[in-house]
Amino acid sequence: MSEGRTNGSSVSTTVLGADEIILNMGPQHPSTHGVLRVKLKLDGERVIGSECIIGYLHRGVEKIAEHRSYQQFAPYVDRMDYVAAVSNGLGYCETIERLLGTEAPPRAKVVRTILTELQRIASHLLWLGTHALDIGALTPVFYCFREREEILKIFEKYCGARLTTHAFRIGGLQYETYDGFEQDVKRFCQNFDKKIDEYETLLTENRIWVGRTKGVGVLTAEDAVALGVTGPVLRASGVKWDIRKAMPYAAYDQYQFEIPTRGTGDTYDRYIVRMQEMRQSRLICLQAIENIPTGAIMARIGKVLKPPPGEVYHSIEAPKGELGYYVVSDGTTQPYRVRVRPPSFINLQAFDKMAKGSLVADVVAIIGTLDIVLGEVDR
Amino acid sequence: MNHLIPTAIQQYVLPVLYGIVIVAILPLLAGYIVLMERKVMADMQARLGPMRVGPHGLLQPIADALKLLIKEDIIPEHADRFMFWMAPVLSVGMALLAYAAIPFGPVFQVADLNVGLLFILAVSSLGIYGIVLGGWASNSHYSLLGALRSAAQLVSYETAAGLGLVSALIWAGSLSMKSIVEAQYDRGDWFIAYVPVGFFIYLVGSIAETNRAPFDLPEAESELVAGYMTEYSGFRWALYFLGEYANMMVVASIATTLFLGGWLRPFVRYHDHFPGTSVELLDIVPSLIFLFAAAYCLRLVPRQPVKIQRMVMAAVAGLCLVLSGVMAAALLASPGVMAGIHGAFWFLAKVFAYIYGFLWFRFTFPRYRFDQLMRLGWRFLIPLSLVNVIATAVAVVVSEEWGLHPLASALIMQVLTLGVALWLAGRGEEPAAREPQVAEGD
Amino acid sequence: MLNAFLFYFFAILAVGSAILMVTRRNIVHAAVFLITALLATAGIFLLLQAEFLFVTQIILYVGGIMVLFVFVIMLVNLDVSLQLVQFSRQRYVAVALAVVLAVQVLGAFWVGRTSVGAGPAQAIEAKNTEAVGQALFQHYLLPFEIASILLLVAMVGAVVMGKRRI
Amino acid sequence: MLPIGNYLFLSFTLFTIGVIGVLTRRNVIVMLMSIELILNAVNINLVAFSRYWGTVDGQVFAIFIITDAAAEAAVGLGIILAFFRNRQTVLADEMDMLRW
Repeated sequence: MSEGRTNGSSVSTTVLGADEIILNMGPQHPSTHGVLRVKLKLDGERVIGSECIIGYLHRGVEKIAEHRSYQQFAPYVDRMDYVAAVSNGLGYCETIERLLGTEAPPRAKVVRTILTELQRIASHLLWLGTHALDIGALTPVFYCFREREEILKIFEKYCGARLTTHAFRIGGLQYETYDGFEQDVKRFCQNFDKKIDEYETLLTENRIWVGRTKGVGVLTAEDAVALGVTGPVLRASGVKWDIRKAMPYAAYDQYQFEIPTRGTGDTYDRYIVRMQEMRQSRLICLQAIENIPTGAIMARIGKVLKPPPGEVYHSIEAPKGELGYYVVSDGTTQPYRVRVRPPSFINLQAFDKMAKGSLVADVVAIIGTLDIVLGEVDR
Repeated sequence: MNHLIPTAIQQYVLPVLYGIVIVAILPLLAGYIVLMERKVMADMQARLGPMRVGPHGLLQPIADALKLLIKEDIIPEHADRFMFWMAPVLSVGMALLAYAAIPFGPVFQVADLNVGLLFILAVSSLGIYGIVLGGWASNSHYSLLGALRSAAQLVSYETAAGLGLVSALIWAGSLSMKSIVEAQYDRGDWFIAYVPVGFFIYLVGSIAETNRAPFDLPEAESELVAGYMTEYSGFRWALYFLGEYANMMVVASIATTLFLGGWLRPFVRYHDHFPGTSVELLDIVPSLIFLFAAAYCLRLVPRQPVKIQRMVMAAVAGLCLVLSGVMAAALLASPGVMAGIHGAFWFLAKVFAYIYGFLWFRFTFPRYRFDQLMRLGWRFLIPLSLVNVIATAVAVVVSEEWGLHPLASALIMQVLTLGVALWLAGRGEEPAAREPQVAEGD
Repeated sequence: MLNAFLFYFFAILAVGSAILMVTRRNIVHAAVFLITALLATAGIFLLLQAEFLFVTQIILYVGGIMVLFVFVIMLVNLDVSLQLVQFSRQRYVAVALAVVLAVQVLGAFWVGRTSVGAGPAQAIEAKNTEAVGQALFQHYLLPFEIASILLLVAMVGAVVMGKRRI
Repeated sequence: MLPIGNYLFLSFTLFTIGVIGVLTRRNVIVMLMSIELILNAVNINLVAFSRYWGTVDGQVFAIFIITDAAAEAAVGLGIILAFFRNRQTVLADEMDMLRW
């Protein structure tokens, strides 16, 4: 660094190079999906370094669990990934059921499967809309919300809530399905295939969309595995790993479905994988709705839960990846420790690797394609 | 009509009057383009758009303007206050100045400069300083990035758009906006028939010049928050907005004048009259359009939920009826008046059709990335526009030297240009998605 | 009368902003004042009935070259230059040289004051653009081509310079 | 048209200011801008004489000079950028090495 002659005060040029600037994206930014803060080190428009700063939405969910009874804590998990509350609830309830050594009745399992798959579709729809919006396509988001609305209506009819549903209880279901539940789900699933085609006509072959997503944020299979990335992000890199197949839970072992995978692991592949996952979820729903077993919806577990001392880790395939719960019981009515393995948090680790060397516009696409929910990252 | 008015008035008073009318009407018009944009967007996105202020949101622009006027005006702490103040004014001022040379009809034009087109291009190229200086003065990284993007983008696409215009100019043989339209009248066809490729180049270039999607990188919401406008609020922000929409009207007017026949109505060569009168058959179309609009509004009147909305809707219907009457009355007036009023109608109709195209693109396409934008400009549009200019010149020579019909020779050359375009587009596919040295813009 | 008023208006604007441009510490301000000076010059071209040049000056100079300048100014760090000494060490010598030059030119003016006056000042034909075009592409075709080659060379040079590593 | 002396004097004034700018400022960008000012002053002269003689030759030369200015700006700014990348400065008296 050359020394310029100065008028009195000496100029301290920072450690930055000549045309490098630090750009602070967030926590208030239109496309960081909540309160993620990204510090970007830019050379012109090219990213040469990035740092994710999280914690703006930290509410101490895991700590709260230690002071609530097992049932009381169940609604809290809905507030983690608040766009996929049903999946969160399923993971928690199944974990506690394992801890108790019981299982939900078959009817409850099937209804849980249907609702969770609908939730997966809703979550992917929200992702698709906002991701497209990030890349500058203004229209898909409204179509996506139109279909998501149908799903939320089913949730509302079923349990009275649309977003943070608290649909399941430990041991089964609180509510019996309402009259016309099957027809509603069936009607939605039958129409939905055409709707996905509609989104694909807007985006899949669009030159600008392909240009903006192909080759952007590439994550190789080795990197993905090494970083612990799960869910569609992992599958887009070519690793065929889906807990629904690998360690079936709920009623997934009864249904036929494919696990869509792609090879290169760029943003475009993740888009394709999620689109195909929506189609597969629809097929699962259609299979499940055909014969819902009759019978009880709640296992006999009693009013006060006192699991035997011990620990259990159980994970499910949430829309965003592997959602795991690690619960330690000391034999009292309150858990000794609850630890959540949120998929968004782990997937966000891949951000730096994907963003390095890309442009500012790509950063937005990469944040979008990771499909993070800050409620889950920060808990 | 021209001999009735003294020359002094014609020379000095009328242009000033036209200028005042334009400056007074333009903000209103821009407001209603925003409403049109929101309504079109809503229609394409399966929703209704503004519905509350006035029937079907018809008074929304006025409410928006009032809101922006009374909002607090914030100047960031370390901003360059003078530049911060000047930039939006520059942006709007240059856009308004460009209207001086735009002919809204054979009569309604402030000044018929003999370098009219170049004047408009020059003035609108000054508008970029409003963006660049505003972005710099805000003292924010987002604003600065927006300003840099804007500077690079404008310089790149101005060339292509200008060369696109040249192809039409070769056929017109003049730079005066008025003579260009008259040349199209003499040829009997709009220049879009002669140089469709040139029109396409200008369309893309003009979208990029006005920073509209899919080229809205300088203000890309999801990346740069609002780009160069990030730190602006209230009335200054409204000025930027006004400047942007006024600029859209300017580029639409240029395209209308050069490619779409200016104030000429469609089928200029068709001259059948109503039997027994001097009124041409096609000249009643504007009147009928307004009549239909009035009927449509009248049908909507009883459906309005509130009395005041019913009244406003009825007033709108009345306005349409009056306009229909004016259009009809113009048919019977002297030829000068008739040409002036109908010319203005057709001109504005074409301008709005062009702007509708802008909106359509905006809601259909994702945004380009910066390197892709530059590649499209430099590696596709500029070579194509050069080829197009050469092809057009050859077509002119061929038709003049060998007596080939102008349209025929033009079309042959345009087909050849299209072949080049396809080759260029295919070549554009090849480069890898990212090269380490692009996208700097320098 | 109007002509004289406009001339002095543009002239004062041009000289004033030129002085400001040379003295401003902030480079962006200097660039803005240069733009003002160029626009004032364009106004003088208009007074001289060189419409085509008036438009060319605005499109090329103000709308093209100066945009490049502003672009580069924004790319290089500004905050540093604000606090540095503005003028170089040779400034006294430089001003003295400029004064010598000025005296020389003024002397030349004084000597030649009788040879320049109101002059013949034939009216230029109305179609300025056409006239310029004719001259450019017929009489001055070779210089025109040379200029275009110069531009090409400059373009290549700029591209080479713009590369990351030379 | 005013007496041509007015135009010549204006042109001369701008020229001198430009020369002073080139010679005294440390910042290379401002020096380049001063050169633009000088070229511009020359243009005024050419156009004034073109009007004086009633021909367009002066204007044609003014166009050539604008072309020249564009070329000079492009190359000059390219050099400045390259220099800035390597030395992190745009001051003329820092340019004291033949190679780096």
